[in-house]
Amino acid sequence: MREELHLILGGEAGQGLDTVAGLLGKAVVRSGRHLLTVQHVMSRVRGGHNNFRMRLASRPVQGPPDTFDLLAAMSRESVDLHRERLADGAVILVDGGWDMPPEPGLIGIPFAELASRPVFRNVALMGVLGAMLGIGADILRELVADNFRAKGDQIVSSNLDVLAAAMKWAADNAPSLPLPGEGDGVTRLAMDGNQALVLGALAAGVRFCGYYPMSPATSIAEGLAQVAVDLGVVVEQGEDEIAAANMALGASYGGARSIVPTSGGGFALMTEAVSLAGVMETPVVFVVAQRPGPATGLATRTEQADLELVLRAGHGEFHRAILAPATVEDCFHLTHKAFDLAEKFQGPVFILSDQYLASAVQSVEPFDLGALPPVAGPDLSDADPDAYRRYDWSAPVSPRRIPGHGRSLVLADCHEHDEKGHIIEAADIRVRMQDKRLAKLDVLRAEILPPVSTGEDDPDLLLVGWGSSGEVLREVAAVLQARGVRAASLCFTQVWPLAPETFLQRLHAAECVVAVEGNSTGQFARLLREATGFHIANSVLRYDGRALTAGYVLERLAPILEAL
Amino acid sequence: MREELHLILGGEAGQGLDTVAGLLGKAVVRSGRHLLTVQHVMSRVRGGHNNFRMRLASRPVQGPPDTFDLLAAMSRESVDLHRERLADGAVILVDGGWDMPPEPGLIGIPFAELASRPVFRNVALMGVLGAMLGIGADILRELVADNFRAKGDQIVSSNLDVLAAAMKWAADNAPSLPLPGEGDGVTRLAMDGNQALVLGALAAGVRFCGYYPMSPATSIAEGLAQVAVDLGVVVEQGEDEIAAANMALGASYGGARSIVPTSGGGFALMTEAVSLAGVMETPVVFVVAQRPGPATGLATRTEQADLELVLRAGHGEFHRAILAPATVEDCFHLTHKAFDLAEKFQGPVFILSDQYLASAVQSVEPFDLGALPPVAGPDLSDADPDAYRRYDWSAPVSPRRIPGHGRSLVLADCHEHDEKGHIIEAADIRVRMQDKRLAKLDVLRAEILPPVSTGEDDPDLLLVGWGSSGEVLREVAAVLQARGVRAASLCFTQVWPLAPETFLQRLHAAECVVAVEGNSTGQFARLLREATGFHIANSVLRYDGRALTAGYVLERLAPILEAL
Amino acid sequence: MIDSKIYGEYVTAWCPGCGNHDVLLALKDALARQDLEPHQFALVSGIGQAAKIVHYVRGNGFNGLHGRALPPAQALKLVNPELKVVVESGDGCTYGEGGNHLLAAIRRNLDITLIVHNNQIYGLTKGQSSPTTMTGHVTKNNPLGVFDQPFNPVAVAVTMHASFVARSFSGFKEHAAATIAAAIEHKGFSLVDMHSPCISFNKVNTFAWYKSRCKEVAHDPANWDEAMKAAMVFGEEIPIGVIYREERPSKETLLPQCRDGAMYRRPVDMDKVAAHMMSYA
Amino acid sequence: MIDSKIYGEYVTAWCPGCGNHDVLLALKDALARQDLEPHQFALVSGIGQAAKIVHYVRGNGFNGLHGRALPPAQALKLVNPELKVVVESGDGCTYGEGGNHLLAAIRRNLDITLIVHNNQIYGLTKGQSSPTTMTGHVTKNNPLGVFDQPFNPVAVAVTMHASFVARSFSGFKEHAAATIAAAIEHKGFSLVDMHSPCISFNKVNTFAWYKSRCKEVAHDPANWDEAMKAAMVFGEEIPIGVIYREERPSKETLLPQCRDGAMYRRPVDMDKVAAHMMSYA
Ligand SMILES: Cc1ncc(C[n+]2csc(CCOP(=O)(O)OP(=O)(O)O)c2C)c(N)n1
Ligand SMILES: Cc1ncc(C[n+]2csc(CCOP(=O)(O)OP(=O)(O)O)c2C)c(N)n1
Ligand code: SF4
Ligand code: SF4
Ligand SMILES: [Mg+2]
Ligand SMILES: [Mg+2]
Repeated sequence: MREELHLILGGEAGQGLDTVAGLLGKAVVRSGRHLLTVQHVMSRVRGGHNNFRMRLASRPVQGPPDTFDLLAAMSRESVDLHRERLADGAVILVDGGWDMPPEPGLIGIPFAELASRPVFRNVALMGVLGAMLGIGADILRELVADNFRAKGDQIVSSNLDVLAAAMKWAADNAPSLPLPGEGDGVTRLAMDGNQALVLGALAAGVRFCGYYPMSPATSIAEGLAQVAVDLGVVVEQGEDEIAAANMALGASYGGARSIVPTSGGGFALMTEAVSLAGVMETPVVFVVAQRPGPATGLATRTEQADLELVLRAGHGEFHRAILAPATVEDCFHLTHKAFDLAEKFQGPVFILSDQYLASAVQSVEPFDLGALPPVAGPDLSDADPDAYRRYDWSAPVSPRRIPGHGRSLVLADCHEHDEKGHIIEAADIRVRMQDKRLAKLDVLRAEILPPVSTGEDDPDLLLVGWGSSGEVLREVAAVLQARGVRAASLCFTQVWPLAPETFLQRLHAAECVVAVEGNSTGQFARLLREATGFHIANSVLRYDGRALTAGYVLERLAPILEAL
Repeated sequence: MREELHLILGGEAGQGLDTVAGLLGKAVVRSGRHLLTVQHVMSRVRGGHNNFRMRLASRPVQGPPDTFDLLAAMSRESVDLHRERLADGAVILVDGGWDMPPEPGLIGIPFAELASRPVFRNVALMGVLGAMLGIGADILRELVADNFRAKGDQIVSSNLDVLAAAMKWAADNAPSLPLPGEGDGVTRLAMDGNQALVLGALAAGVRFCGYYPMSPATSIAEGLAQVAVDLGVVVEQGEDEIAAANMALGASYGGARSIVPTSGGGFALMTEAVSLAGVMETPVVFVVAQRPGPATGLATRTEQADLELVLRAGHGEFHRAILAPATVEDCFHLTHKAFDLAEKFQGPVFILSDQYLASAVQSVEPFDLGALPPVAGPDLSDADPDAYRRYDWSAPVSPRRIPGHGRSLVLADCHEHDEKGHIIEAADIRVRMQDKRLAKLDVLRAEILPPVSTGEDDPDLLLVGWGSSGEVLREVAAVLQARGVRAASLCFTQVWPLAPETFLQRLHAAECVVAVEGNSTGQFARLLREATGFHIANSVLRYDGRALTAGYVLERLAPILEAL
Repeated sequence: MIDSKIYGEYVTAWCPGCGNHDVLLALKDALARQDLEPHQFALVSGIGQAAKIVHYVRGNGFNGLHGRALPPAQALKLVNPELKVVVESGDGCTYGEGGNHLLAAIRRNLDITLIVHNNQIYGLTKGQSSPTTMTGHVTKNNPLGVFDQPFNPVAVAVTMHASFVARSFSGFKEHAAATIAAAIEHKGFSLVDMHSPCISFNKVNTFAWYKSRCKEVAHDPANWDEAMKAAMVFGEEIPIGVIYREERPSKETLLPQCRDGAMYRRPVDMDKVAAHMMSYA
Repeated sequence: MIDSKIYGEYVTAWCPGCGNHDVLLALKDALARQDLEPHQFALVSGIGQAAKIVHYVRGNGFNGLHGRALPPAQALKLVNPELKVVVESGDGCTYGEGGNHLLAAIRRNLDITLIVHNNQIYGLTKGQSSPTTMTGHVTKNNPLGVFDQPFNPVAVAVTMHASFVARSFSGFKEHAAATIAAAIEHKGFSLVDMHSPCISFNKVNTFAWYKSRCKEVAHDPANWDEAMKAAMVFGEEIPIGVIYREERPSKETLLPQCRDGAMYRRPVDMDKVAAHMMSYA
């Protein structure tokens, strides 16, 4: 029996494919299987061509799939667009009403019959797919009912009727493509990277979110907005990104843990505020969900090309930490950690995600909230308020009190300042204060996440990646190992600061090192060279707006492997 | 006879010391001597303490002076502040009305007598200094008359009277400190870096300046505004820096050579527009006159800490060039070149200056305007307008036509686009267009300015610097050579892209390499390592807001020299 | 009058039924009425559904950043006063991210036209509230409804003595075209606040909602008091038409250096550069 | 009433004679009238001469970026509604670089006070024109005089139904203090456009210039029409006083999550987080 099943659902924006993919994904997870759904959508609301790629498996899944066992095409264009991605013997589901020459595997769904109105088509498709996959009818019914509950009983029952009819039709007319494995009965969540990130922020006690809508970060703010009252978060849409970032600093000054989700173009506008966080020594968590640039680029696609921007944003010199989640789970844990780090060293911490990860739905086990480490907070004492100095330089990190909490007066300043926070111009105070701020690097250094490695210590081929390319690298390394290549992977989920002692030896020990990145110039490889002197001469880069996949990487590795 | 004379004029903001330093500098230059005047001012309009440091010489001068032969103190504070900087036997000019214990070299000027009103004091001081330096009375008279002409004959003649009385007093009562050398009769200009930059822009045919005031860049826009009508330049103050930068891109789209002067904090806000220039392939020249950060930092001081910001500003990936003038002459020539480069490769070119250089007045010979190379311009043909494609990818640089010039239609776009400039989402077009843009690097590579070197090819000590630290390095190397050290210097006036073949060998050939930079983390050394792998282990850094000087560098080199 | 076919026919990425289709038609119609050939004007936009319009009109175009359509448009006009410059973008782009530029553009008063596709929502990003979203409107990002007061661009523009201020509705095709044409014809900064329904994300301010409320104004647009009165009305009734008009010279006619036409044609006067240089001797 | 000495005495970096000294006195006086102890309020500012005021008052302070005083101030109020938040900055900072934030702040209507030291010039950067510089005023950057129309913040704020709008003049010390006190007392967003002469760089709008023009208004500030009329006047006469006032709940009183006081004191409710997490099962 197969261990995996890959589906691709294609069609126009506005046809509700996102709903089908979402509900079906949930159904798969409730059936005890593992899931990864990758979203490929255009920057439009109706029409065009979108697709959702689902990887269903009996064990945890890694990166996005390359070939598919089933294509569900809701638009004719979809058939031609994805034909070349289909595995041998794949099933192609189309609208039975289309005039298409018959071919093996091609099955026409009688939408005209099953769905009396076009809006019912997506539930009909869900019924067909659910039945083919052998998903329990109760699971499907419950999901459909929940989904339409808010629209009233009438709508729920019509949809359930459509679902039932479609399942029945499929049982009689469509081939069975059973879900891999047995279903392990474990409760899992189906969530995308942004949802996990929101959860991590909530678990860390986020209290303020300043944002301005921008794909693919918008769903972070919207996710927080949905629970804002219940969980006590102020989610404020700025008039622009500058407002959003400066608001977050004001909120943080007021003691509220603050987050600022955005994408490259929006983040560009926050550059000055990043510098303000640096000199004010104010904790703040920025999320930069990358998409392809320059400028507006490909608004709904993915890329990993803002590393250098995020690393250098802000005038003048100060420290920062950059975390780059590789998985949906990382999105949760690293966000939680980001708040702790930001407070501990009192400055900006960045989560560098991307459109792929932001919208990739993965099956994850519920997080053990009770086991989370505590998150550092401000100094809520009020001892000797007259002697309080916000920028006390007796240690690199000064106690951060909160205005209005007690009688200590808190002066946060954007100029070079003395310990009290007052403007100064004296050369000696400047140097001492800058040295104090730079010394905070030690706080960050003490907590650096080492890269995650797989494979042997002295491999013939070492694949180096960061952020969302991590899972793909691990998968590629495993595939190559299975082929007998001594391959290994090294994936960074913290890209700044780096701790060379945790990885440099591995780089040197490998016969051949290849950097794999979702950008066109190899930014992380450059950064590694700057930080360590180690020059990674080979690279596999992707910058067409689509996520790295194992197939893509393997194809480009072929010449390198041959030369090994 | 001495080859150099160093003066320091200190006092409060609002006392007119800038006028004295400016006029005196002009007088020195008109007397056929060389000059460097360095400005140290506070961020305030009245009060506080400012000073101007003047280096007068019989041959071209290099960096700022360390010790002084004369202090003219217009406030009491000034005497104490600068006493430690005085050379043996230095003269101290003070107000004769102050109650001060006599000391050798201390001379009280009877301001109460010489200047009937406080406003006349600066002219009185000028008269005293002029007389002591032996500057011709006619030169001084002409300068004073010119300076006050706009205020009417009455004011001119009162000031001339003050001047004459002060000169007479000085001839009788003050020691003589004659200007070094003889005066070579050569006509020279006394201009600061920003003035030279403006001149370079004008010579290149600048037509639009978008700006928002920010020290130390404001005087560029103001300088252009003064000649705007006469020379045909639109100088538009933006409502903010974002407007300024985006305006410049609109103007450039319209065919006007455009410049955007700002400083780090203002530039931070332009980050998104930089990216737009990248994807739109629109020429634009940014001037980033650095000052110490983070955030507001030290608003009127100097630093070289925005290199990495400027290098990485903008989301997504695209190329840029960064020129870093070392001297006032460089400000002229590199600005002229920047316009040519920007047009040739169609993208953003940066001039990375700083407060020191922006306001340092130097004596320079008039530029040979006739000998300037031509500046590239847009494609002013209109051949086959229907076939015109703004982003024709048959070559990395596409012909850039101008809207309204002929019938060719010009579509400039911020998304990923096709050759016509229309939005696309197709992976293959994206890749091809990104490759086209990246290929423009060759255009930049063909014109890289190699670093300027002094000294032997295999020195014991190689000092590496960039931008305004260049002159200081050359001076330090010369001093060390005179002391018998095999010292050399390597100064980069273009910091991106780099051509390692023009300098890497020199780095390897040196016994000991020391990076000298005006920042706290050694940004350029880091960049060199990224680009070449070469690690400069030693550095002399300055980040107290003051310009590097030979004395500062020599002092910090001492332990390194001992270890040589 | 030119045949508006000259401006091309493009496949758009807009939803069928979106008001933007009507604005596009109205724009082409207005350009044709003004006898503007494609090379004689430039369309400048930001980012949003509305802003895509630049890609659907044959002509010169500059599709810039979200919120930043006005700055490049103004500079373009300054360096080439001969070009007609029309700016078009959404309410979020113009009144949200770009609010500061609108204020400055009104004050500058260059001879350019700004058409705002005001659907009272962020369309392209799928339904967040914009500055013109009405109080109480429940959106994805405002589950309790919007608390902030809506921005009234027409009233602010009239207050600031913008030189031409109009409101229109895309559903009234002739009104929309005529209003845009009048704005383009007007010498000075002209604002057309063009209500154009987003059928996908704004279920409050629909086609029918606007249709039943929009009524042509009757006052003399030169009368500021009357204009202000009409400008402040927005709700159960929505006055449309030219709300305010004031004739005064536009900035590019006042700047001496802009009087010689397009700047890019101007050679460098090296003698003057030399004279300037020698002033430092 | 508290003794205003509690707010300290600092050496300022302002020019002797600058209007800012008077605004500082008025502010301290107003804070004292409101019985606000230093730890009970936070002063928030941007960058400019005016903005330095944060360094001259004993109290909590946040001295942020040029143009960006309002965003942090509003967020601070949202996360701690118990704190009095007073924003203070210059005309360039607030109406120039920060123009967009002003529009949004008026629409948000949080209970904060904004005092703009309006000297109609960029003081700290030595004399460039600001949005309120009058047409024709010759400045270093406008050798032919300013062409753009000046921004009238009071009129725009009234148009937008800002909840409290006042104009004052630093030279009238009692007026200035009383106006600031009234603004702080008002529940909702309050704007005080405080004319405060720059003696070094604005030789047009001098102390005497304002003094001879500023006249207390007589209308009922609840009357929008009257308010608008007074707001539009600026020139030979300058109406000062509370121009407009409208009572309505401020945003932080409307948001349910802001009703439990300062957010930093709120512990994480892990059960609710867990419940949210399990909604993805
Ligand atoms: C700097 C920046 N911030 C945010 C975005 C994301 N974004 C694109 S369009 C848009 C809103 C569009 O709303 P509107 O201007 O009203 O246009 P509409 O789509 O409604 O026509 C936003 C927020 C962006 N592209 N750039
Ligand atoms: C982003 C940014 N742009 C520009 C500046 C430079 N700058 C400092 S203060 C100022 C103008 C101040 O004018 P205003 O706000 O009216 O204050 P005033 O000094 O007149 O009180 C400017 C442009 C800056 N600090 N930051
Ligand atoms: S989402 Fe709204 S604004 Fe965008 S195209 Fe569709 S209907 Fe028009
Ligand atoms: S320059 Fe003007 S605003 Fe600044 S302190 Fe002096 S008088 Fe006041
Ligand atoms: Mg909109
Ligand atoms: Mg001002």
